[in-house]
Amino acid sequence: GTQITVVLPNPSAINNFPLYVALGEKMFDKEGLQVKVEAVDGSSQVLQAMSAGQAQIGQPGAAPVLAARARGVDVVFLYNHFAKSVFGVVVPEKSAIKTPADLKGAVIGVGTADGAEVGFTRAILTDLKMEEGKDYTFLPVGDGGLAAAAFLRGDIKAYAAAVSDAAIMETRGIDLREITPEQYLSYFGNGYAVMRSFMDQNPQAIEKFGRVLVRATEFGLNPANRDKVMQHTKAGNPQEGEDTKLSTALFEQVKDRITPADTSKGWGYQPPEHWELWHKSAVASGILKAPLPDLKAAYTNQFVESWNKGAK
Amino acid sequence: MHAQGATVHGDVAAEAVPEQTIWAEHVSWIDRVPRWVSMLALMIGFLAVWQIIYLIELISPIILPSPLETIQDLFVVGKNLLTGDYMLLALWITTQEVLLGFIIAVVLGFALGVLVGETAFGERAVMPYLVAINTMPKVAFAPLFVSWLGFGIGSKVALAAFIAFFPVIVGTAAGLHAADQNARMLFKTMGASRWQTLVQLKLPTGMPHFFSGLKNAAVLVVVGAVVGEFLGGGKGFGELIRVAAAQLNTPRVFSLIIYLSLLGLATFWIVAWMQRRFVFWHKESVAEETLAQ
Amino acid sequence: MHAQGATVHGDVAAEAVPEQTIWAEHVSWIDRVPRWVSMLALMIGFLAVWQIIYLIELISPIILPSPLETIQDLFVVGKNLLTGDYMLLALWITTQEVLLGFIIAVVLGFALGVLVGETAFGERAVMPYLVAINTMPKVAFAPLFVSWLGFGIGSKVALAAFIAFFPVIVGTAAGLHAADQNARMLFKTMGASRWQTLVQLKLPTGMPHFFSGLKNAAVLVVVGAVVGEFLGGGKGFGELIRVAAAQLNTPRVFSLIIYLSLLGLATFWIVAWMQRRFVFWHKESVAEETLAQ
Amino acid sequence: MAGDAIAPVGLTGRPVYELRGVSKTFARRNVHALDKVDLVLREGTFSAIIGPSGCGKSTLLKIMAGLQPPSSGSVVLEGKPVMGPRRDIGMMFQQATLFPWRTTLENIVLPIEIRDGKAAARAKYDEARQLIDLVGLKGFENVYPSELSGGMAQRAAICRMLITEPAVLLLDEPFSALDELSRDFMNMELQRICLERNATAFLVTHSIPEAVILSDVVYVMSPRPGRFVEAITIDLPRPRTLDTMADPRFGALVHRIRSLLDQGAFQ
Amino acid sequence: MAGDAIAPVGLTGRPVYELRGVSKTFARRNVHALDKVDLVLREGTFSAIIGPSGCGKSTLLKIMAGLQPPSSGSVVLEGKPVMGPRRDIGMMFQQATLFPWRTTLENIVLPIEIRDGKAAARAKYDEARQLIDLVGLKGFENVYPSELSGGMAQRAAICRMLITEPAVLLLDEPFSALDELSRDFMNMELQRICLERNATAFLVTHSIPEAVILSDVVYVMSPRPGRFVEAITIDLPRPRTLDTMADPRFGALVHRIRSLLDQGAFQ
Ligand SMILES: Nc1ncnc2c1ncn2[C@@H]1O[C@H](COP(=O)(O)OP(=O)(O)OP(=O)(O)O)[C@@H](O)[C@H]1O
Ligand SMILES: Nc1ncnc2c1ncn2[C@@H]1O[C@H](COP(=O)(O)OP(=O)(O)OP(=O)(O)O)[C@@H](O)[C@H]1O
Ligand SMILES: [Mg+2]
Ligand SMILES: [Mg+2]
Repeated sequence: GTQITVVLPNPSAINNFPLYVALGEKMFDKEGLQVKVEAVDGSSQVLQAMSAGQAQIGQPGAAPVLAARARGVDVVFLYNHFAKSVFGVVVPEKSAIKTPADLKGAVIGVGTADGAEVGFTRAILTDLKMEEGKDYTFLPVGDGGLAAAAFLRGDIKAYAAAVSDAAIMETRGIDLREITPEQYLSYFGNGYAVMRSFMDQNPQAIEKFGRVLVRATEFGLNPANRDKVMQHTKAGNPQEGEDTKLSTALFEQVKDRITPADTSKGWGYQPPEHWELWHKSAVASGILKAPLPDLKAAYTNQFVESWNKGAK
Repeated sequence: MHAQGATVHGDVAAEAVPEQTIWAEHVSWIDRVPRWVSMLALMIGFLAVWQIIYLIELISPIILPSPLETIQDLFVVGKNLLTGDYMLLALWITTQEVLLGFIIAVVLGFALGVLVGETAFGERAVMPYLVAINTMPKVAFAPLFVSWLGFGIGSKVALAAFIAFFPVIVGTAAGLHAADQNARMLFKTMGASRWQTLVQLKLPTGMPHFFSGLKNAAVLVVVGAVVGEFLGGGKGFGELIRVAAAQLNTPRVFSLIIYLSLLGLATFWIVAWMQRRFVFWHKESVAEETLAQ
Repeated sequence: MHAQGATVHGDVAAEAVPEQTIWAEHVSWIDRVPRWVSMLALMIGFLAVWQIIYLIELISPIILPSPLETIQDLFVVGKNLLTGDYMLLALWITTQEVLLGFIIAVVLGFALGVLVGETAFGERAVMPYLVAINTMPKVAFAPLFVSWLGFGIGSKVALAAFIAFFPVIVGTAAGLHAADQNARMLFKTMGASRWQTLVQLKLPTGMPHFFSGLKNAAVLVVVGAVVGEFLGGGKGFGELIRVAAAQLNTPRVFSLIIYLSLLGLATFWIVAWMQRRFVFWHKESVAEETLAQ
Repeated sequence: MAGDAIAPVGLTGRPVYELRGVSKTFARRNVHALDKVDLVLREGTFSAIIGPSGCGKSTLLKIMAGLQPPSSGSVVLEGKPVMGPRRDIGMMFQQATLFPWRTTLENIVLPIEIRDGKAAARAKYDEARQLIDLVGLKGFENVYPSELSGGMAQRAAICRMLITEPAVLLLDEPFSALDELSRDFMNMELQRICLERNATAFLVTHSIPEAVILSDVVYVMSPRPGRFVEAITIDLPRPRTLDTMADPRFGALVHRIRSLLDQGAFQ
Repeated sequence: MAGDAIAPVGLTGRPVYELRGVSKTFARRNVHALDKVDLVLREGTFSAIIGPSGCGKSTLLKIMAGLQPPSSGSVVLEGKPVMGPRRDIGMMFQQATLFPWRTTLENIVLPIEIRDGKAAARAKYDEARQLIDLVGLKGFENVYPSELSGGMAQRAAICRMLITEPAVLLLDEPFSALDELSRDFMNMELQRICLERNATAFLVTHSIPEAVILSDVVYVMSPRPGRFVEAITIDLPRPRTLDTMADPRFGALVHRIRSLLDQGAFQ
């Protein structure tokens, strides 16, 4: 069969449960694919690994894909894994802040100074006519323990975080409330991408891979298979699986975020207007020095139909 | 100075001597405490302070776990390791990375060290660049290694070796300069070739320096392997720490770090043991001995 | 050995002497090349190999930029620094972190070094723990520092000091053992107190060791500050690197790293200069001198 | 040859140092270094002790200087038992051990600085300069030791020993690291200084001619455990010069001590 | 006193070493170390060179050994010009410089190993053992140098020098790091070995008695730039013992050399 290495931006198995379900249920084997999963640190490293040929399929975010294209790397986004934004703006449960409008004058924690969450949050607040530096400021605090420390110290009033981070903090006793308005969920999260050369040479492999993902996603979303999902993800990342309370909470979050607001186009579909959003935000934040001339080349929905059909 | 002098044995003067003139050497009580007692006392004191910090809630438990939790988790991890579960596999992977990284760091560092220590070109032209490279944050090169060597242990081995090779260079080069003028002249009188002088004189003489470079490298290589796993994935101990840290599972993070530091101490001790074995003629200074226990 | 001997000045035997018996010392051509020439040659060779790798597209440009791009970016960054733009601010923040971290590492390392070098308790009970701590991946403690010290430069200073303090301990402790038996005895005969012996004998004698610890620390403290910024945010040079890396702006990453390594070299040189200034009586070995340029 | 018979005759004067039954055993390695040494040094005399390597000479000197306690026996200096380092003792070792971060002058006043502080040390600068003249180091007051030759360094060490005006000088092979020409010269200097200050001196040496040319009494010590085998009174007239070495009486004394030592080696 | 007049009389024999007009200037520091030295060593003789520190004695020896080229002049050994280290030269320095990772035996055969390889060295083990007996180190063949005393180490160094059966021995203050008793003893050993092997030897020393007791000729050297001031033939009968030092002729020779050196110091 075809050998495929998939590279993920983080080691969580629950975040990527369809992949681990597919592995655990031997769905790839049935399609004649031999899939190996690797985890690095962040989207830029995912893209670097792909362009070096170390991995055929990667799971970067939209903004880094645009940055890589601007650097001449012909990478194509194929499959929208986190169809909704993986980011959310969260505040402590007891905080007086109820909506983004209340963030006036607040310090907002972000992972890195110009991560995707920054563009995302800035977009929300710009729409509310707030200006960075005047009405609010960002403080890069990193993730995990560092973000928790920032909350505990009171250095930040809100945190623009990946939802999984928020879920982890909640299980560890920091009660948080999300204040992200629905419409901003269009800043979709990481999804599967390939180099164009691979796509041109191995359309069948991509077809099979996506088909399996769709099948595994539907399998995993079926409440009857919950225990199996937990078992497969635990095999993928035993330490994560050890803490059942945490993994359950995470799973609920992930299920929500991978389900598109509009399911009619099928799994993996990328609405062009969402890409436009990302594109604008990337230019605004300086990730792109200038708009890309061919945004359409950054993604393709050409396989979506056959994936969703084939999976049935 | 007249024709006077000294006498031996009892005479008038001797009678003035008081009976008790013996004084004993004073050994401080703290020096007489056995080593394990003071180490244990220190450990208990440390744990007590830690527990107090925890109890008065100076720091949130998701940042600093309680010592008790940490010790419990030490047992959990220990059990996992002993039953050959996934952590043992992770430890084995990291151990491989450490060993291979160490070997590469030693070979590469030794070769460059000989270049730097033996040739004017190496010393004057190459060394400045090596120093400059050493001041760079080497972690930034992790993606380069991943893209060259993939996700297997290769890329971690490379990063570990890259982080650890510099002390070996310095140790080797310093060792090659350690032979004194007399010994060099002696070899010259014997008509020794440059190669013979290197192999039979400079290298053995430089062994103690070389080994102190190795000891530094032994510690750095563990750090390098773990950082490589932080950044480049893989299935080792560093990855476990990363996952635990992302989950805010701080007791686990602490207990994993403690096991890792045991791995570091183990490599360090192995090198120290090799030194005692192979450089038997060199007595370590007190400070060095302490480092090597 | 009979009543024979030697004669001086011309006699029969002297006639057998060939005219030309002078032999000149051979200096290899490579040793006669001026230093800057060999350094430049090495640099050009290195850049050439790099450019070739780039041209034959061995490595994707989002991993390894071309040397040309990198040099261009060096100018861009340099201009930004010279015009006092945001990069200068970032450099200033990192420089502050480096300096403060260095000072703390020196003070703390010195205090612990004296404890370890002067007391049996320190040497036997404290040192093993310090060694164990040194083998830990210290980056894992970054959240602790942030939760104590916040996101300003405080937490980066702490991490930098934490990463850099160990060589200072080792240098100080080794230095305190450097005074020879004769000098100690001399101080004893003068009735010097322990404090006087420490201050007037052991510390000055140990200065060269202390300074070699400082030189190691000077390099580590830069690495520590940058890693602190990688992990804990802030507005320094490390953050610039992280941002550039996230944007796959590899030429920027490389040029920032090169400027950082200049910062590392600068702190190193400052320490080396201080050593030459204050430990004027100590001549460095050749290897050490090379390190200090 | 040993024991009661070894008191040299004809030496009188106020006793400065009195040792009775001084023995020393190093418990840690179970080395019996000294065995019941009795000794009286009288004011203004120069005594030397000679013996095979490792016989306990340095140990004896350290005990006399209060640097090590004896295992048994008593050491009395100027009527007071020696219980630790004392300022009326001046000591010198094989190595000059000047401190490279101090100038010659600062090195010389170091004992004063240690005992009485910086101000007292500064007050002694004039005296130190006189000593520097005395040993022929004029002009080198403010240079660092790295610029002094071995012999010059030892002269500075002599000044450092003398600056505290000690009642007694204990010298442990003070010049044996110098080459022989410089050494002969330094020995003559030492004699001159001792005569000038009427100092009581006790010298450890390996060199028989050195012991004979300097001393009023030479003690020969047995191999470990060290004890005095014989005390030989040297009645050559003073001041002695290097030419004294050509004196047949000198040769005879050297010969006698050498044969004692050769015997000792096989006892 | 210098120049042509210094040829000692009464010494004949095949010339082994011939130096003509050997000068040496160290360009780097502009030090003129040696000035036109002429010297002939004849087979089976023992010569010593004595002079103030820094006058160029070691430099002369290094030039003779082919370790340094002279700035001008020629050095010929056994009819062939010296253009580099040669196996017919044996050399010894102040430090024994035994290598601590080799046993005594292995240290002794090191020159053979360097020149002819490991097998040749092993073939010489028997010979090395005989040498070890000769210098009285029997029983210490297989110990490491850390267990040898200073004198024992120097004896091993002698063996190492002799193992290649050199035509000539160049000795640069070989025993000056030893204490005087051991040094006297080692000097007598050296005399015995040289007599036994009819070796040609050339000794640098700072000690006048040492030079006199060992040599057939003593060369006195002037301060830098070094040149021979006088050659003094020592006609004391051989074998000489330590008792020879009590001989008035010995005293007279020592005295004469000392006064030459004292003059030299003020020339
Ligand atoms: N601190 C110590 N602990 C154990 N043994 C010691 C100590 N100091 C000296 N010795 C031993 O005591 C013996 C006498 O030593 P000492 O230094 O007094 O000899 P010495 O006569 O001065 O010798 P040398 O002529 O070589 O200087 C030696 O065997 C030595 O090993
Ligand atoms: N490689 C060198 N470069 C420059 N100068 C040198 C070198 N070797 C020796 N000299 C100088 O040459 C002079 C003679 O040195 P040499 O070692 O021959 O003296 P020496 O007579 O052996 O002295 P000593 O009795 O102290 O051993 C000295 O002034 C020394 O500093
Ligand atoms: Mg002694
Ligand atoms: Mg010399």
